[in-house]
Amino acid sequence: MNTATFSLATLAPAMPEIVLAILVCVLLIVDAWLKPSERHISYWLAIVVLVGTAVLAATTLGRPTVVTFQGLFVADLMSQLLKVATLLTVAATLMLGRSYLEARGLLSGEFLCLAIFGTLGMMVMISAQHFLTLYLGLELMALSQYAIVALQRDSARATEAGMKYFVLGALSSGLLLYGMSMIYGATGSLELTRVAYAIEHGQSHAMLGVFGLVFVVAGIAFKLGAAPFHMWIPDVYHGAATPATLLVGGAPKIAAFAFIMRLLANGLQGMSGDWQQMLVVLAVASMAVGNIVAIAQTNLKRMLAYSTISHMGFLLLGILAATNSGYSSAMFYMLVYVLMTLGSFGMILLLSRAGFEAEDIDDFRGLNDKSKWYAFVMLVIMFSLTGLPPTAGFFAKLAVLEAALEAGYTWLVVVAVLLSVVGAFYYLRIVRLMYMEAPGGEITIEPRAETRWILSAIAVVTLALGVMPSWLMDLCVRAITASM
Amino acid sequence: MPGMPILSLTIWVPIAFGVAVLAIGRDASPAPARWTALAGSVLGFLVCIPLWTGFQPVATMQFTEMAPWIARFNVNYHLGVDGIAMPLILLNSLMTVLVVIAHWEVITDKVSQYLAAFLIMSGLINGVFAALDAILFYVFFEAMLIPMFLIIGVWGGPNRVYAAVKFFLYTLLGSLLMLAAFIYLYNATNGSFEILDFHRLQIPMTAQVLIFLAMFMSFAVKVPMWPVHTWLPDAHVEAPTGGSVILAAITLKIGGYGFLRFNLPIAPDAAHLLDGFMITLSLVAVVYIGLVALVQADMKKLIAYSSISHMGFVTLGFFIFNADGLLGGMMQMVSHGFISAAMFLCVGVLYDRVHSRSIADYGGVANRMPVFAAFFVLFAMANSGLPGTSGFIGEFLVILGTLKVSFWYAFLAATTLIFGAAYTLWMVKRVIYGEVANEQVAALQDVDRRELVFLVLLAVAVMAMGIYPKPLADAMNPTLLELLRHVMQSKVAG
Amino acid sequence: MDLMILSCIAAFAPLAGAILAGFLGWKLGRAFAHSVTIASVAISFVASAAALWMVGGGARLDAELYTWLAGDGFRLQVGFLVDRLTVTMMCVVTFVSLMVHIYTIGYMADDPGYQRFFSYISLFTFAMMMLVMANNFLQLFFGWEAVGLVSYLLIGFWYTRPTAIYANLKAFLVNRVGDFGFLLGIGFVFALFGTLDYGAVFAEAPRFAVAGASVELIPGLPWSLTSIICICLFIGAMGKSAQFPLHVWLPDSMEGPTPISALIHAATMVTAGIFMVARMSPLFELSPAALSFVIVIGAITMFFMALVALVQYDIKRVVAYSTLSQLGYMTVALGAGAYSAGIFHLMTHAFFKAVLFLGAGSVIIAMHHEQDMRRMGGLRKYMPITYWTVLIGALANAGIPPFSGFFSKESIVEAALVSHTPGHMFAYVLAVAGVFVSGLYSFRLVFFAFHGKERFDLHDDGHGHGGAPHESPWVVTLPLVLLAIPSVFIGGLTIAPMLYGDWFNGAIAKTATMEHMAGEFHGALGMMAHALTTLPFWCAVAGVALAWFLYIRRPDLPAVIKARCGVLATILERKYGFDEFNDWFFAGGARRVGMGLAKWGDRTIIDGIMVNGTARLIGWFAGAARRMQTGFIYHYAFTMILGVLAILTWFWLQLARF
Amino acid sequence: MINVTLVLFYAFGATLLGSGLAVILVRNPVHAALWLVLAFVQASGLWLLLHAEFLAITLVLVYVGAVMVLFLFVVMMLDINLDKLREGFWGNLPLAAGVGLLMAGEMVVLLWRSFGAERIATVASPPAGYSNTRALGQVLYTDYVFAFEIAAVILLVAIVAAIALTLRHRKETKYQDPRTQLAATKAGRLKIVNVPSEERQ
Amino acid sequence: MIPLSHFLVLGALLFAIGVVGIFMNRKNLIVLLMAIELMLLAVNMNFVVFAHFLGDLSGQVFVFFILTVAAAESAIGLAILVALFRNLRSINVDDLRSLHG
Repeated sequence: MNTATFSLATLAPAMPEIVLAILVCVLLIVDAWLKPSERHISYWLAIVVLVGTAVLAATTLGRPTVVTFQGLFVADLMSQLLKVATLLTVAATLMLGRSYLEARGLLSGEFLCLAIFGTLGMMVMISAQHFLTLYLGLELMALSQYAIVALQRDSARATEAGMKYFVLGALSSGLLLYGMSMIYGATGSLELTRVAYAIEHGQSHAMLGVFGLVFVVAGIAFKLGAAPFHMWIPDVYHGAATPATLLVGGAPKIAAFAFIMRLLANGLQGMSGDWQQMLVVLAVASMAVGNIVAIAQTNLKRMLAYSTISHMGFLLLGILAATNSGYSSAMFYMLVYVLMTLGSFGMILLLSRAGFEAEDIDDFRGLNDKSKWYAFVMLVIMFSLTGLPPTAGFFAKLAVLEAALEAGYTWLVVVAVLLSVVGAFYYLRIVRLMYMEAPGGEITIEPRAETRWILSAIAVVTLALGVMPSWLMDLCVRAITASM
Repeated sequence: MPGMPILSLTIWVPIAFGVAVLAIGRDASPAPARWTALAGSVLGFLVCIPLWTGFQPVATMQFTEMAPWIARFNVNYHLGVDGIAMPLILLNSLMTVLVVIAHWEVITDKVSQYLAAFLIMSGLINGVFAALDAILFYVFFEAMLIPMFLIIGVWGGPNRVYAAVKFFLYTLLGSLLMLAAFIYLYNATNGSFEILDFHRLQIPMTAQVLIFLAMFMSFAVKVPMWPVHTWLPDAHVEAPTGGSVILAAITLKIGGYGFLRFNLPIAPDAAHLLDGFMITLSLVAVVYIGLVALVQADMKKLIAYSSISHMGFVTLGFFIFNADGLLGGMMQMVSHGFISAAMFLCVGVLYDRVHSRSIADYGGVANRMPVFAAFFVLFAMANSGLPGTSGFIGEFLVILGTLKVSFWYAFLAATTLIFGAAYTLWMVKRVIYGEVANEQVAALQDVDRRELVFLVLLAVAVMAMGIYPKPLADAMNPTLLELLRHVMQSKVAG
Repeated sequence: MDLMILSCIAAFAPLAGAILAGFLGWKLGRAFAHSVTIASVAISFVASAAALWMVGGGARLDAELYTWLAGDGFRLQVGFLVDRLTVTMMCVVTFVSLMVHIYTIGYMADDPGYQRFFSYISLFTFAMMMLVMANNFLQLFFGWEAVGLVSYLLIGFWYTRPTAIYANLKAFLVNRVGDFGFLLGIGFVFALFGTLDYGAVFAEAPRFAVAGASVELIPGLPWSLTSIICICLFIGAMGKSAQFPLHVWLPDSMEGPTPISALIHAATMVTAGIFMVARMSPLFELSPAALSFVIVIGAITMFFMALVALVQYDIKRVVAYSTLSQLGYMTVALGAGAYSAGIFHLMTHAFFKAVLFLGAGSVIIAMHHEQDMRRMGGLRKYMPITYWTVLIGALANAGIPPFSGFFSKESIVEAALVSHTPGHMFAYVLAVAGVFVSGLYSFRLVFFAFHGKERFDLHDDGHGHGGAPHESPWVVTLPLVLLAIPSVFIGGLTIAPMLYGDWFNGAIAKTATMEHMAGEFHGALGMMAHALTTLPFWCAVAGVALAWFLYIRRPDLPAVIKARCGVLATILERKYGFDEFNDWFFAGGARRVGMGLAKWGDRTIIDGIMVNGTARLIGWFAGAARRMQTGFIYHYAFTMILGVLAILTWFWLQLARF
Repeated sequence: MINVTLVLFYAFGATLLGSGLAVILVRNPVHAALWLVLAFVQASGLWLLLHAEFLAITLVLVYVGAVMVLFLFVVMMLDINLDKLREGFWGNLPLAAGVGLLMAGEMVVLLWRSFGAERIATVASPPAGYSNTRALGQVLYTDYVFAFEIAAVILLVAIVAAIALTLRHRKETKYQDPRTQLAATKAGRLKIVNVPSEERQ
Repeated sequence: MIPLSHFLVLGALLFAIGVVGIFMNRKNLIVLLMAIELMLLAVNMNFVVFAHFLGDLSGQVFVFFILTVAAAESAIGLAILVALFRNLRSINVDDLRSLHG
């Protein structure tokens, strides 16, 4: 191992990360020289950085799987795809949140840099093939997010949310690391392919492995927000400034999915019999808690937080099938879910303005009378979250349910179905308020054009995916096949 | 018109027009939206006509179209109709025209959205009937919920939100379980969502029963069967007239259609095993609901309950497993489409004038609206199953078929002769007959030309079908007999 | 002309008339309405007469018009069976209908719904023709229900009257109860024979009866299927022909205009049940049980309804109860196996009861729509034509020779005696008693209304209708006279061919009863002579005499008798309490049960507990679970740790087993 | 046979657990931090037994030297009402002890059954001349260079975040902006007011 | 030599003490963080032990990075704590419940 040599070729697969890391440093420096009134330059620069990296990452699409950095880093179709999605999601998040941030004086260079640092962490996770890179990516992402949430430091709510996020996040890191240490002991390696090899060839210590698995799954479940490791989600989603919420609740889910894939599917596939049992519990608990508690919410961000929990339960249905079909379904589910999240929080951002958060469900009352198009956008998003055709959400649900049933979890599918009916209730409430109630007079739509364009695009894409889901599904299948 | 994708046209023409209506709709001047919608609905009906004229009276699927859709799950855009689906598509397209006519002066709020919802829903419903791929079916089936939800909830009465949500959740619960069954079948067929492949599949008994029950949940809610019927009265009462018409005339039929397309052929053994259960529920619908209808004080609620009772005949007919029952059930579906639409439109005519659906607010309407009264009595008689109207055929055939199975089933079913007449005519008595009850009734104007159009159309349909139902039956019979033959063969593997 | 074409003309001409009068009448006026309908019914009558002539000459038609519906191995069609039974009915129906049409011109002269009325009665004629001409059960049922519909419309013709719209609803519903049985009967026929054609069914029936096809309605209790079919069908007849206990609608139906009381509720529609049973005689003959049921029901109706007629004061109600009683006679005839006697009485009754009703209507016009006989009296001198025709009707009704009613009724009494149907003696006794009562109430009416003191108020009633009563216009009296003529003669003239000849050969089953009676029949004159020695005749005479004594000689006595027999009188005045019982038990009961189901079943159990209860339960869970999200970090951390611990324990328990 | 390392292990281990318990049980957070320092030191001693010299040193340097000082700094900076924080402290014991014992019990049983007493002989002492630090250094900058760079970014994030979260421009600070000072002109500072003279009474 | 299991048990106990610490110190955020530090210490212990017994350096490398990250984590965590304290004038967990439900 002492013979490691570097050439551009070994670095090339990590080019998006490298470029992003360099550019964010540039941004950090440039921002220091800008006057507060010139903050929009940092903003546009950040967007350019993100989109540019996304384009760069997109050019790598379809390249064969490469492992580099002595097994720390893997670039396969899945990572390429997820990176593009992550970068674009973060870019969209920033664009959706611009007006909100400006109105509250939060659009600072630090905010943008931390967002991009977090993105870098996600990308590291996505490409990780080693416990170490998984952990470092996770922490890079998490630390940036703790800071982002608390960055609205004059707000008691935001700092409280940041504190809770931090403490629980640290705890979950501890759990995860404890689990990793056990698996390391059981298999003798931290490199995922070798872990997998050890498990498959009976060279691992099974009991210790399972022992570690419990903790690892707990750590993953925390990042994903699956019950009973979900408790931070409502408070953080609620307390953080809406764009920060979106930074926490959007792209990181993609990374968390990649994390699960790398760890459970790539590394611990041989122990799937064990982690399936755990994921079943997590999935049922998440769907139940998320869907049921969401009903009692009056704050839209909080409600969406619980909705997230329930969706993570659904996502786990795909994963716990432990088949390629299940993984690809879960991947599709995750991408669609992130799109929906962007849309739903984007709608809150669209309606918010200085001094008005638009985060109460009641704030959407009578939206159809004010703006037919945005009411329709929200309708599409809500029905997609419900899982109703012809929206993308339906095919996402179909895919994971199919995977779970194929794996023999019929009862689980029935439970999922029943709970999603419960879930439909609160999504419907939004639609109901928008269309069936008289407006409360609070609604105005002021934000910038980019917010509106992105929201419209999300609705259109959601519908388009509802009619033509095939291309994305096939892409997910190919990505999973390539990565396994 | 060989080579034309007729079924696709029946689906997409209304939807395209619906989107166009949304695009050109302005709240201030609804006229362009209205005329576009009318054009769309009429065109939508016209493109259906080849289905009737070109229909071959054989059991196979016709006008089929096939294109790959989602390769990942082997889902295809596969359309086709047989004798069961074809009449329902025609019925639906016709009803859409009526609904558009009926809305004209009545709906003034968010007109373009209202019309678009109906047009889009019309296309989706045609899709439901034409889909030969389970997922395609499901997509149409569920997508339809959205416009219906909005129609009830936005343009409905005071308690509309409760009704809309109840309608939505009830239906969703049922349909999601059906989706689970589809997925199971997909796995069992080794990766096919083709409904016709499902039909051919050998399934063990336990699985059949579970599949049956899952699909039952979906379609029983749609039909609706007792005891999952309570959404219907609420939804009807609160829906605007057009919504009630489509709800009663078309969407309920989707439940019956589903039983024929899915439950019976896919799980015939389970159907036989559970036929007592199904028949019992159907008979409860006939008797229990008949009695409940009797005491309703709200006209729409009364008709809604009457719909449940009549749909009880449909399910009864389907689950006695003979040709008379099947044909009777289908006839009842088509006929109920006309009659319930007519009844709801009649109530709508009154509601538009008096703004009350309460029977107590009327009395002696015949004094002021003789033409209307004539139509109302005609439709009421059809509703009580008078021979010579379409309402008779289904009930008659189902009772004939049921008697072949059991006297007591038939006995209970035939009580509809009494209950049906009792609740319908008692309403007629209290609304149409008597002295002019109050000033609002005294101020009533008889039907205008627009209203006359749809009343006459429906009256002609009701009478024509009642007097000469043979062509319709001939179109359905081959399919139904083939279905019956299929259902009579056990599919329990081994 | 072809019999088929004639049949079509006879059947569809009234329909055309009805449609023209109904759709164009409001535009083209009254004269148009009545002329077009009268013309159409007249055409129908002429066609029927021509058909009578042709069928009399041996022709017979059993042909399909079109296939209504075809299914798996069966075809349901619309077609005509024109044989001698049919053609007799056609003539009676169209003739009475024609008379009523003409009469209506006078009776409804100042009614705003004039055109509508003509449209309805023409439509009725069409429906009745479809009923009698049917060659299959389906069409029979169509006609059956269609006449019910028109009856409904006509009883409720004056739809602003609460009593009228109550009566029409009641009539329809009670009829539906009968139809309920009827439809089941048809269903059984279809289930057993696989066809609804008369010809095929009658041909097959004996085979099944011999084979002893049976069905266990109650497990372990096999019933002959033929009996079940016949009883079910007869339940239909009970509804339509107002047999006990489904008779309750007929008296109330008098709320309709008098012409339709005559046409529908006396002469034609109510006899449809009788006709139907006669038509089904090949089936009924196979089931003694069903016949026994028929005869008992008929006997009860016959006697007990006649008793009620004794205490009625409404002139139309007296006639209505009389009609019930006479229908009972016909039913008894059917039950006794004397189908042709039943049809024979049907025919004579059609004429004399039409006379009575139309006469009553004439009186009612004269009394300015006063129907209470206590306010009449002495009308004889004001309206002689009416008086004489009513008198003829009453004599016929009472069964006094040589009026037509005598022949038919006497035959029925005789048939009840000689029949072998179980229960025939019960029927016989009641029939003889019924003859007495018939005489009594018929002449009670005559004496009450036309004789005695003038109890009416001659003063102006404030509506410009004042003055003494006077004879009705010719359009009213002409039909009376034209109907009175057959009331006198038709019985004597046709008894020989209809009852004992071969007129109904092939249409009605030959039965032992009829053959027995034929052996004792020696012509109409002989029958009259023989009657002088029989009990029924003297009963009738006694009835008339008692009426004379009570209402002319000692008009004070009825009140005394009534006071003496308080309970009995009350029972009769309350019509045995059927109306109250039905209102309370069936109508009220259904409403109570419906209300209970709506309230407890739908709203409380299904909606309240199952639907909203589930929603509330979930809501409660949501609230409870929401409270678990306390906001305290340590609780969140606990949850996480406990989650880990739980999974760990779960696996630990599994691993510990290694 | 009692060997030295085992004795040392028990000594370090016992102290470690004891100081760990003290961390969570003592009343004053400052004391807790100090106990934590002790725990770290014990751990570093244990690591030395395991031939992880570099990490043992790092633990003391980084953790004790930096992290714990930071903790102390924060504890002292924030004026914390200790009594309130201790309310109901011992009431938590039953649950805490229950969960702790259950978890520890399960883990110990599992680990004990997994490893018992084997796995001793397999480990050879490092060869002479082996330097743990050198070995680590070699892989850190070659095999783990990617991770190393990421760790660097993490530290950068920590810097940025800590500054962004805590640095405040207080209104009351006497901060001079040279740019505005230099840009000062007479016109901006000096205003000549013509005061009209009052007439003497 | 010391058996592997001894070290692992020690780590497990240390981890459990961390857990108990979280349960005991409900209200004091700082001690809560210290308890988590104890858990991390247990983790590090495990890694070092395994690295030693496996004769594999990567475990030690992992510990190196954990230490680095933990330092950064503490910095950020305490920064948030300071920001929070400025808003609430308290680090009592009981005062941290504007977000709940």
